Amino acid sequence: MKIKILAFGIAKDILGNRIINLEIPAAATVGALKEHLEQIYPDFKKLRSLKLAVNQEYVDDGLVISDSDEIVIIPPVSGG
Amino acid sequence: MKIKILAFGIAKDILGNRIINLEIPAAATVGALKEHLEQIYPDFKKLRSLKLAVNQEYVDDGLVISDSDEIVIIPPVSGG
Amino acid sequence: MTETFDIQLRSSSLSLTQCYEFVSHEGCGGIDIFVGTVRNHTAGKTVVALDFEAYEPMALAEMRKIAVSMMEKFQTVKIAIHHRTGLLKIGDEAVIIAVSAAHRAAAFAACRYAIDTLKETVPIWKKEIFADGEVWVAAHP
Amino acid sequence: MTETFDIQLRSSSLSLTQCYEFVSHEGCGGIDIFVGTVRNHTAGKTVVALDFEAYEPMALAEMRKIAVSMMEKFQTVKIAIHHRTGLLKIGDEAVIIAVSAAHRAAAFAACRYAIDTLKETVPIWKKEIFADGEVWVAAHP
Repeated sequence: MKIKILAFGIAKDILGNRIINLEIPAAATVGALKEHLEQIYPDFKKLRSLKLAVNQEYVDDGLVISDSDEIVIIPPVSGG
Repeated sequence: MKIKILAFGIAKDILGNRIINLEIPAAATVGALKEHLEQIYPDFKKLRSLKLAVNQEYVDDGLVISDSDEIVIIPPVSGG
Repeated sequence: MTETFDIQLRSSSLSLTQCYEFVSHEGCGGIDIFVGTVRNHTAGKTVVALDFEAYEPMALAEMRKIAVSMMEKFQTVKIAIHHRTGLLKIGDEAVIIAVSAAHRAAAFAACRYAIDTLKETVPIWKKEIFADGEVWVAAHP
Repeated sequence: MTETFDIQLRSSSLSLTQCYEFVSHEGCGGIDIFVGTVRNHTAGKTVVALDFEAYEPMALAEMRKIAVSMMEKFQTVKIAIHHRTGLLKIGDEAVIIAVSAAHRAAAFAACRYAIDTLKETVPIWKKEIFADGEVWVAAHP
């Protein structure tokens, strides 16, 4: 299935774009998507942490992604 | 010797005056003065604490008072 | 009913007075306010400016979660959390957290909890801009 | 040389902005501010007003001692301690303590230390005025 991923902070620099479109297997999990991203963009492996937010919530790696989800790459936050 | 004592907060209410003049023995200590004050004004014994400041410093009961000292009764403080 | 929280993410200057007035309350005896400002140096290097980027809807949601936890964990009365986005210069306020409570221990504990948690969970990213380059703060180990 | 402390005892309204601006500094990343306000109740009774009396020279000296200890115990940059005297109404600020530091932990710890110590050592007395009488706070066990 086709998904759209939004990126902020250093993740946007690594992707070279605010938004990318990706083709992933149906019923892919968050964990699988993270591994996939790390394979295409090895710079993600150098980060202190890498999280995905789905529909504006932090989620576990086991969550199954659906194509209507709002998926956002969350590199280490540094607000405040 | 003659000393002058300044009082604040509830100590002023107990003395009925901001300033009192007192005759005490020469070389009297702070501790002796406190006992003397508690005898003349028993309401001091009801307070949570009773301190004297001499020349704008908290002092030990053993300090010997001289007649040029600035002596102030410090009932329990409650600033802030 | 008056609101208990005032959560804001904005690109305009933050206002200490606005946060203070929001949390000030006749029933409260203690207010603690934390202000995070832009420092002119980091690890010995001179910072020229900071750029804050936020994933806005989630950042607001996470800030609201912090306020809810503060109410649950501590006996707070009112809470303001304002975070700025965009380009900030040295001395600008990046975040203001104000908390009122009947007693000061709760105000201090809740405020400290809020800034510590915000720095861990709220999706906001800070880029430090130096004379000779820029870096996303805390991105790498 | 710019001053490190701003210690004030005054009968006019306190100013949060004035305290904040004094401690704000390009080298600091965290500012903690405590504001003690007049509460409208105490132990279930309605407070009408508060009257603060100070032994002024010693109160200023003790406030200065607190600022010196804050500098010694914590890595603080600038400190403002303003305490009001005279008759205050509900919601008025009785004390403002503002502390800046390079890091937030020091700012929080120093500010908490300052208000805790002030309440123990500074010769200032607070009289609570109720509709039906008045009482010197904390005078009796």
